[in-house]
Amino acid sequence: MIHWASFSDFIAMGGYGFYVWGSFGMTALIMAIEPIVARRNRIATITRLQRQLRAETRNTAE
Amino acid sequence: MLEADNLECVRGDRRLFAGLGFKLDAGELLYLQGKNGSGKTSLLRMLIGLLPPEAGSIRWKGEAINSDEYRAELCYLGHLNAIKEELTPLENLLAAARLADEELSDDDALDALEQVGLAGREDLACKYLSQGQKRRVALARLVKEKRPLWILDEPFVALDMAAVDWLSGIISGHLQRGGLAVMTTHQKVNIAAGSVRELRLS
Amino acid sequence: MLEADNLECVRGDRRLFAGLGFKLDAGELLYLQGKNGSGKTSLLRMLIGLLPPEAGSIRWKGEAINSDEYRAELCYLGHLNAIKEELTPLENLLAAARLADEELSDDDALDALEQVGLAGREDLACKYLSQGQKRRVALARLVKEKRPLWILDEPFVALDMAAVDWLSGIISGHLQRGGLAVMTTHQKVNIAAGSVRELRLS
Amino acid sequence: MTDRLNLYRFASPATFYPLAGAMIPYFVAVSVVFGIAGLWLGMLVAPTDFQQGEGYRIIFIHVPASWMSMFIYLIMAFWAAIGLAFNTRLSGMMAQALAPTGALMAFLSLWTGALWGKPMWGTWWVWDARLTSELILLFLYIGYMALTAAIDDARRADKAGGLLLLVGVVNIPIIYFSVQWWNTLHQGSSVNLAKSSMATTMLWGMLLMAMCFWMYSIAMALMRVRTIMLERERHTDWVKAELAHIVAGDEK
Amino acid sequence: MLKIITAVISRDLKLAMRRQADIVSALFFFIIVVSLFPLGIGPEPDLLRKLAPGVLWVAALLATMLSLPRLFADDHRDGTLEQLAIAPHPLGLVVTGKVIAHWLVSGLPLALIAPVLGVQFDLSAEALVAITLSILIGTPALSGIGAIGAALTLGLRGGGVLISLLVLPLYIPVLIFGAGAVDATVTGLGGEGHLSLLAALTFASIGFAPWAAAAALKIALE
Amino acid sequence: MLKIITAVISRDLKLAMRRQADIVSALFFFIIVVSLFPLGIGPEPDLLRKLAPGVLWVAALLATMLSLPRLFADDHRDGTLEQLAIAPHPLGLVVTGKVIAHWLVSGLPLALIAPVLGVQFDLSAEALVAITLSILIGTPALSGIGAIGAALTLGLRGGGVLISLLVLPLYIPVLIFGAGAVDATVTGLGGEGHLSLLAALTFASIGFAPWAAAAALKIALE
Ligand code: HEM
Ligand SMILES: Nc1ncnc2c1ncn2[C@@H]1O[C@H](COP(=O)(O)OP(=O)(O)OP(=O)(O)O)[C@@H](O)[C@H]1O
Ligand SMILES: Nc1ncnc2c1ncn2[C@@H]1O[C@H](COP(=O)(O)OP(=O)(O)OP(=O)(O)O)[C@@H](O)[C@H]1O
Ligand SMILES: [Mg+2]
Ligand SMILES: [Mg+2]
Repeated sequence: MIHWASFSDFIAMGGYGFYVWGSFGMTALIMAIEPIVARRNRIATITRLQRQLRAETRNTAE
Repeated sequence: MLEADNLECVRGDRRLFAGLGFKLDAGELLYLQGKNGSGKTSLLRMLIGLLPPEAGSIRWKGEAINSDEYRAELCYLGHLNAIKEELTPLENLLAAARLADEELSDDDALDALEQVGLAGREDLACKYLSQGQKRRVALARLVKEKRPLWILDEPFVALDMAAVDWLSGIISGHLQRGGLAVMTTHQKVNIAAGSVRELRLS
Repeated sequence: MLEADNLECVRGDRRLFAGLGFKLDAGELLYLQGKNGSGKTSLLRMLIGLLPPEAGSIRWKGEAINSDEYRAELCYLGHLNAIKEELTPLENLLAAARLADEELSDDDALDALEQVGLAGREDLACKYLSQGQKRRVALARLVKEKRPLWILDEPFVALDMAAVDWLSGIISGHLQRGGLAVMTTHQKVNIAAGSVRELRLS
Repeated sequence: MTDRLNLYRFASPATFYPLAGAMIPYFVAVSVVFGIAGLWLGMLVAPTDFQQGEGYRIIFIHVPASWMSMFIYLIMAFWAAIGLAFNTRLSGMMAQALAPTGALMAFLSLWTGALWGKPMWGTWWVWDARLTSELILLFLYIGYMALTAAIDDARRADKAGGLLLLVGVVNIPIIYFSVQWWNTLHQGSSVNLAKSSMATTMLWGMLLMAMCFWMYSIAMALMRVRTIMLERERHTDWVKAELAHIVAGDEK
Repeated sequence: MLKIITAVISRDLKLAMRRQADIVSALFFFIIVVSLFPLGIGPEPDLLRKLAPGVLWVAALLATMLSLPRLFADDHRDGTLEQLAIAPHPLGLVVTGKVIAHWLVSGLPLALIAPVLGVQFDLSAEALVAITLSILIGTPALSGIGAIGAALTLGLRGGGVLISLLVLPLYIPVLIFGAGAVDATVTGLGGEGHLSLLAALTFASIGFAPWAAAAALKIALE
Repeated sequence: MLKIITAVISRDLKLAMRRQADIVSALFFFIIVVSLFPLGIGPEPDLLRKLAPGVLWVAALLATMLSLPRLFADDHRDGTLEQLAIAPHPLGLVVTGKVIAHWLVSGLPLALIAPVLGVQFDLSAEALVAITLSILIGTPALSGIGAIGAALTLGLRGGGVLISLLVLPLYIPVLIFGAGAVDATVTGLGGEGHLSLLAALTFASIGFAPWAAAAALKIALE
């Protein structure tokens, strides 16, 4: 059922390896980086908001 | 210290004043009066060296005013606030000091902002401030200002009464420390100074 | 005539005021007070319909204010002068009237300019006018203004004393003819009005 | 009546926030499953294309990315219309949360297309109808993001951005049809769905990958919208409560 | 209704006359950009003839675009826009007036000078007619669409460049039909189809854009 | 001396970061203009390859020019420029700082993206290197010369378009050498000669232009 004879055939992609893996590589890269960036952004936002909240409560307590 | 002789100002077709002269010494305030359009702003711009007078001369400590030494002793505040809308009040103060080649520590700057009543707004971009608050940011420069000659064009505009009182105090303090000030305003304010000279343009 | 109920204003992070209400009838002046940044300008912009209130409602003669009828009875003067620097005072007045869909004859316009003390400067481009003279051009609109509701944001800024008195008189006259006015200012002025309501924001 | 209430309830950030949080893992999981299945079919099982050799396998990301890039823009325009018409807070946040993913999809479509074009057409890029309209789409995304980033007030940013999206969406069919007059090199025919040349395994691989991209986009948008919600609603009690108990970095 | 539009047009034209620079400069920008190309590309007449429609159209587009940031900015800065927004008539009418005035100042002169520039590129007489006609018909759409971009970016610093980011993608159909009309005429296919599509775009955007721009202005003024 | 220059640079860069739009937009303007040409001209690769250097250079020139009006305008409008002019150091130093900051924000990014755009025009690898190098070396001259134009038109309404009128003629040598360097490389004549002339232009204008601009600013402030 598997179409490829060997692993190196699979990597070579019938001579189109550069183009095919270039495409898949970039896609994998983006789909890996995008969530990481989104998550970092979220963490940064949360810490900033928490700091602001703390500062606010301190101010009103005064 | 600051002397002007026989100044003449022509703007467009109009001769605004001519033969104007005065002398200002340490601790003195020159209070420029005159109705709208009488040439107060024009005179101040001559004093800071941006508008060459049609005739006459201006001297600081006996020397002509087109020198870096004069500019190093001069602090000018115009109709415009000279603050950047994108920067916060704190950043504005620090940048202004660096560009004027002065030392200003973060603490001093924060302290100045607190004095002008902007505590809690140090980190808000200036574009979100009200008219009067923007003016206060500009005025915060004066709090730590050590230079002897202040030239202030309608500094009280847009300020509320508390701020007017505060600024009057600041100017008085500067004069008492032996500074000089030239000022215009249409409002009535009390400034305690060794001697107040009035000059009326008409 | 002009009623506000339970108004709330939020700018950026800050709730400037909430639950604010007032009622103003013919011949009455509402004098808004408050220190710098207390929300006076914001409230005025709500009244002219440019800033939607966070909560609450504003009504004119019992109707909501987002109608052309309301705007036809409203005259607003903001921090900014709304004059074109390239046009002369006369052209500015005439253009403003046309754009507001009002009739104003050349003679009336010239007369208004004379009243604000700009006689002889009708034909000078506004960019050559002084700070106070520019303000006077903006104020000249009020001389022939027939619309019942005036909303004025710090109209006295940059004016000399004579002009302050003159403007106070104009506002008094408007109120005596049964007009309404909402005004902010940090200066002390005398306005003769049937009744002056004060509203202090803090 | 109850329907209406429900809708409003879910359109309110306070209820949508936890809902979104709960759904993200499912979308991620489904996306991974579809992705593995699609890749298995497309990369391992599907036969060689008789015209393009193995190079055609780029199709398994090129086409899903292209579809998603267009689809996401339409969804954003839809949210913009809702937001401008009913003044709902959620719509603006959704549009902003979707934009970066949409832009990345457009970029991926261009990138993979370029990598495909080099072996097939002998050039990275031609100025052809499809390609050009995809490029314009990328610009529209970037314009939207630049505009909303330039306006500090969130509500104003939403309204202005929404207006831009609606104007832009009018532009999309115009672009699409205007370029029909052009000679076009980008032939849908080389691997045509209707023709028998496309093996069913290829077709299924492509559809599975499209589902994978779709679910991925939803998961990303939900992730981002949650952050935006916290930021925008920071003065409400529910955010304060939320902030009080989450620890940045290791929330569930 | 017409009264307001003409009031706006006459005021804006008067301002443009007063500034002088305005009219002359958009035109000279167009002339200079068109003339730069032969410098950057080299003088081969065949090449240039092929380029001409594209270069002229891109230059027209850029010249129109350059004057966009000031479409509302001046009125915004000095408070006039506020006054217009609270005047007792729809803001869309005012914007219609401003769009027309903008076209009269920045679009019309381009169409008039285009044939002269076309000669520099060695174009045939009928190509010259086609290019003039297409610029004449197409530029109002540029002004209309541009007004939306100008309104959206109003008051944002960096607006001048942001505006091009928003507006250029929307200009592309106009560019394609405009340059296409000339190309079709030159190759003998007849440019009428392109021109009527261009006219449709212009009508649609003159009718619709001012209202979108007015909505954007209201947002900017909040 | 260096202290003032770095103070100006760091402030201007901070402002650019704060506005965000600034950096990204000049870049995208460049990208969009470059992409417009094939739309107006048609998709033939041979034709496009010939055009590429000219189009890229004209676009770089326009992108730099578009951000010029704001070089001093913001500082002028809010009164900062007045303060800088009466500070106790030469205004020329301040302008030098502003020119450098302007290049960092609007010139450098263009050089970095140029190769990618070159690929769209199907350029060879060495042509790509040549175009990147020439834009990298040439754009500082554009910023320097542009500063003079920006200073001369400061405070004049209609400045945005007037500026291009003043500045474009002065940009022409840069354009010719810049595009020429690429052409020479492509045709195998070697672009070094052009590039070193370009470098000379850049040094001259970075050294000289700020002082001319400072003088113009003094006049504008009177
Ligand atoms: C940068 C270059 C390219 C871009 C921007 C691009 C863009 C697109 C877009 C937007 C679609 C979806 C259109 C639709 O479904 O109607 C698409 C589909 C497709 N593209 Fe590309 N493409 C590029 C290059 C290529 C190349 C080089 C090939 C193959 C030689 C190719 C083959 C296909 C195929 C087969 C489809 C599916 C068509 C269909 O669904 O009927 N593309 N592309
Ligand atoms: N767009 C905005 N975003 C955030 N905050 C804002 C915005 N506009 C105004 N503010 C804030 O709202 C407050 C009120 O501003 P407003 O201009 O109404 O004050 P004001 O009472 O008119 O003051 P002044 O007497 O100085 O004119 C200020 O503290 C200001 O910082
Ligand atoms: N560049 C110029 N060209 C022609 N006339 C000018 C120019 N600048 C100013 N003027 C004129 O000079 C006069 C004085 O202006 P100036 O700004 O000095 O007045 P001022 O005393 O500061 O007034 P205000 O109290 O209103 O601020 C005004 O009548 C104005 O019309
Ligand atoms: Mg003055
Ligand atoms: Mg106010």
